Amino acid sequence: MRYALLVQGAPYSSQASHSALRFASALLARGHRLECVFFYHEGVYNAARLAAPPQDEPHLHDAWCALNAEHGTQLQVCIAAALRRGMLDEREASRHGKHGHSVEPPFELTGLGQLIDLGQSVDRLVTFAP
Amino acid sequence: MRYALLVQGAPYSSQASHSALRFASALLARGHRLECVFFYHEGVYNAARLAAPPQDEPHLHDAWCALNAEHGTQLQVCIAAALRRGMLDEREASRHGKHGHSVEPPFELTGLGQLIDLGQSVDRLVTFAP
Amino acid sequence: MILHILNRPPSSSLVYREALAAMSDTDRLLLVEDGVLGALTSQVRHFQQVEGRLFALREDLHARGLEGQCDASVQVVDVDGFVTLTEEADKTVSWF
Amino acid sequence: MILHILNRPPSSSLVYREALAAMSDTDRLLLVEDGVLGALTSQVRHFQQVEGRLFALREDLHARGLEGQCDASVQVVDVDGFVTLTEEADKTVSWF
Amino acid sequence: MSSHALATGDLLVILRHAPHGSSWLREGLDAALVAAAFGQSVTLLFQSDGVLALARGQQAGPLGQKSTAPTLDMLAMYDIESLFFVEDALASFGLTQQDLQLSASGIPVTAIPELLAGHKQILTF
Amino acid sequence: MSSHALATGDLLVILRHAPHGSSWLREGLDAALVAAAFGQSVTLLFQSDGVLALARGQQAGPLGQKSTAPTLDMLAMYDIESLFFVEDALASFGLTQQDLQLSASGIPVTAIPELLAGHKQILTF
Repeated sequence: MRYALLVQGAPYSSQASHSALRFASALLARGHRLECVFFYHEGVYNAARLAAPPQDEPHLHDAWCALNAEHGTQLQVCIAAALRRGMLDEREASRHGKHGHSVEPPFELTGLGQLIDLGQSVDRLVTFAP
Repeated sequence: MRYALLVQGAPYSSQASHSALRFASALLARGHRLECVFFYHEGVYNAARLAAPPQDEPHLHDAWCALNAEHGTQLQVCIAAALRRGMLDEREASRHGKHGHSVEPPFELTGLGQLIDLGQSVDRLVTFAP
Repeated sequence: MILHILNRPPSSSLVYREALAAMSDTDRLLLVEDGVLGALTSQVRHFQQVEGRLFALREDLHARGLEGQCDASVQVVDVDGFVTLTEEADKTVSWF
Repeated sequence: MILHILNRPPSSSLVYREALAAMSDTDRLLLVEDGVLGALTSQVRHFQQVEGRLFALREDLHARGLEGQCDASVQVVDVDGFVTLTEEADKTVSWF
Repeated sequence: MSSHALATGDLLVILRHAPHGSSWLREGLDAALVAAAFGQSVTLLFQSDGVLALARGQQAGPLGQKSTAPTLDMLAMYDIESLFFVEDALASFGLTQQDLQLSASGIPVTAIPELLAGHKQILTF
Repeated sequence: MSSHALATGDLLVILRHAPHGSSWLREGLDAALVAAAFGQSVTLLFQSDGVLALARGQQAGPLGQKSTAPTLDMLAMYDIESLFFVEDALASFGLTQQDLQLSASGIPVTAIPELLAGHKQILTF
């Protein structure tokens, strides 16, 4: 089956990201396809490229990137939720006249419409919230 | 009296930051002094320098900076809570071999000991949580 | 005397019970943010044991369009009154 | 059939009531994260109406040291079983 | 459950959170508006504290934090006209239909499962 | 309230959240350890879901998310020996003192206000 996940919890603050990544591994191991993870609400903080967790804790940002690299899962971040929270890629940073950026590929800032599209195009959409 | 605030909520996700800023204005208007706002847990996201909220919404990051500029209130961010969440100043970014930074003055990354110190040195410590 | 500050409503969160359990006979309770839902006449029964020591923040009632529904037993204070409550208390404890 | 997923325990949050209210006679409920506290024998009464359709995630019970306290009426599944539950359901709804 | 459906559609958005205290309500409404703009048929269910989103007389919050009330007025423009609230939830706050800023249909708790069954996708906020 | 204090000190840290589901417990324990390292006398109160922090047999979470159980073992090294839990809360999960990983004192709900009164500063997590 084709799956997508909606992640609404910030990394480390709640278990949402850990749970979503665990579920992602399990569904892939069962032969399903994970098309996309969409980050909304506080979930957009998962895209923070500077995350530097202690070495004995899971590196959630890198785990998302590995999911993309190994399985082609898209990592889409709601742009409206991201901008107000300071999660800007290079294009948005320059559009807002800011120096530097906090989000980079494979995370992509996209509109909320992508979430709606996903809801129609995949077989299962599962939400992980704080 | 001398006050300090402990902010534990992320901006925009919960009302915590709005409430804390409103309370800060009120206590200053009553002639009290606001020594410091300490950001812990998800509150560390208030320091995100790239925040770009819509123009018709309060700019919380800038409101904190104004508090510092006008009243000398220190803006201290728990470094351990900040690093795992990708909130790094220039020094921490270079220490972790990362390019760019997400936190800048007047926000300062400091140890949790500062919160404990504050609890002893101010007359009132009020917590705003999500 | 301790000022307890509660920002969750009894309609969806049980943290109000923990706040009440922690209160002495002279402590005060201030309802703020979504916590002001507990000040409505239809909800205030949850706070019976602190009648006379129960406060709610006017600005948060007002923003939610609920100022008219606030029970008469609740003392409504504005944010200036919130500061006064913290002045009068020895310390504050937040419940969330 | 809908799979409902609940991550808050009835000991501190009332969202379980909303989840239960939304369930049809054939829907299933999976307790995950802190939600697994509701699967303990001492707490499972809150979920009486969905007996036989109540699941709890083994890994989350295990991490909390609570696998031994889980009630016999609850069907314990691992994360692989979680995926199976989503396969078998037409759609999922998360309550938090 | 009755034999004719209460409401059916592509997306049911369940709003469980009160205005102002968190961004759940705003972000849930945004999702509903975008779905409608994409041509989906959208139903809203106001449940639990979420019914307060419908209360008349809401204002901006601290520091001018935007109210969600004006967003509700935009729903009709996006053809979102299927609005339900749980009767018990509204009553638990001492409010009646007259206290609402716009027209929505009260349903008993027992009708909720039917709403969920009638929609292809469900998002909770 | 009894005439002699249950416990007094500089800081009371109230832990209300269960392990793993959120970082509240971990961040609350960190605050307690730092305060103790700064020479303050620290008391911990495990209330509501927070009593589960004391349960024996906790493990790492998904992806190796660290357990807070080892941190509890460090409390004694920091001279944090004043540990209380609410008896009713522990009982509500069907647990008894024998199920705890370390020694803590059960108190009735009615004793909580005295604990708060006896400390200069209180932090809730």
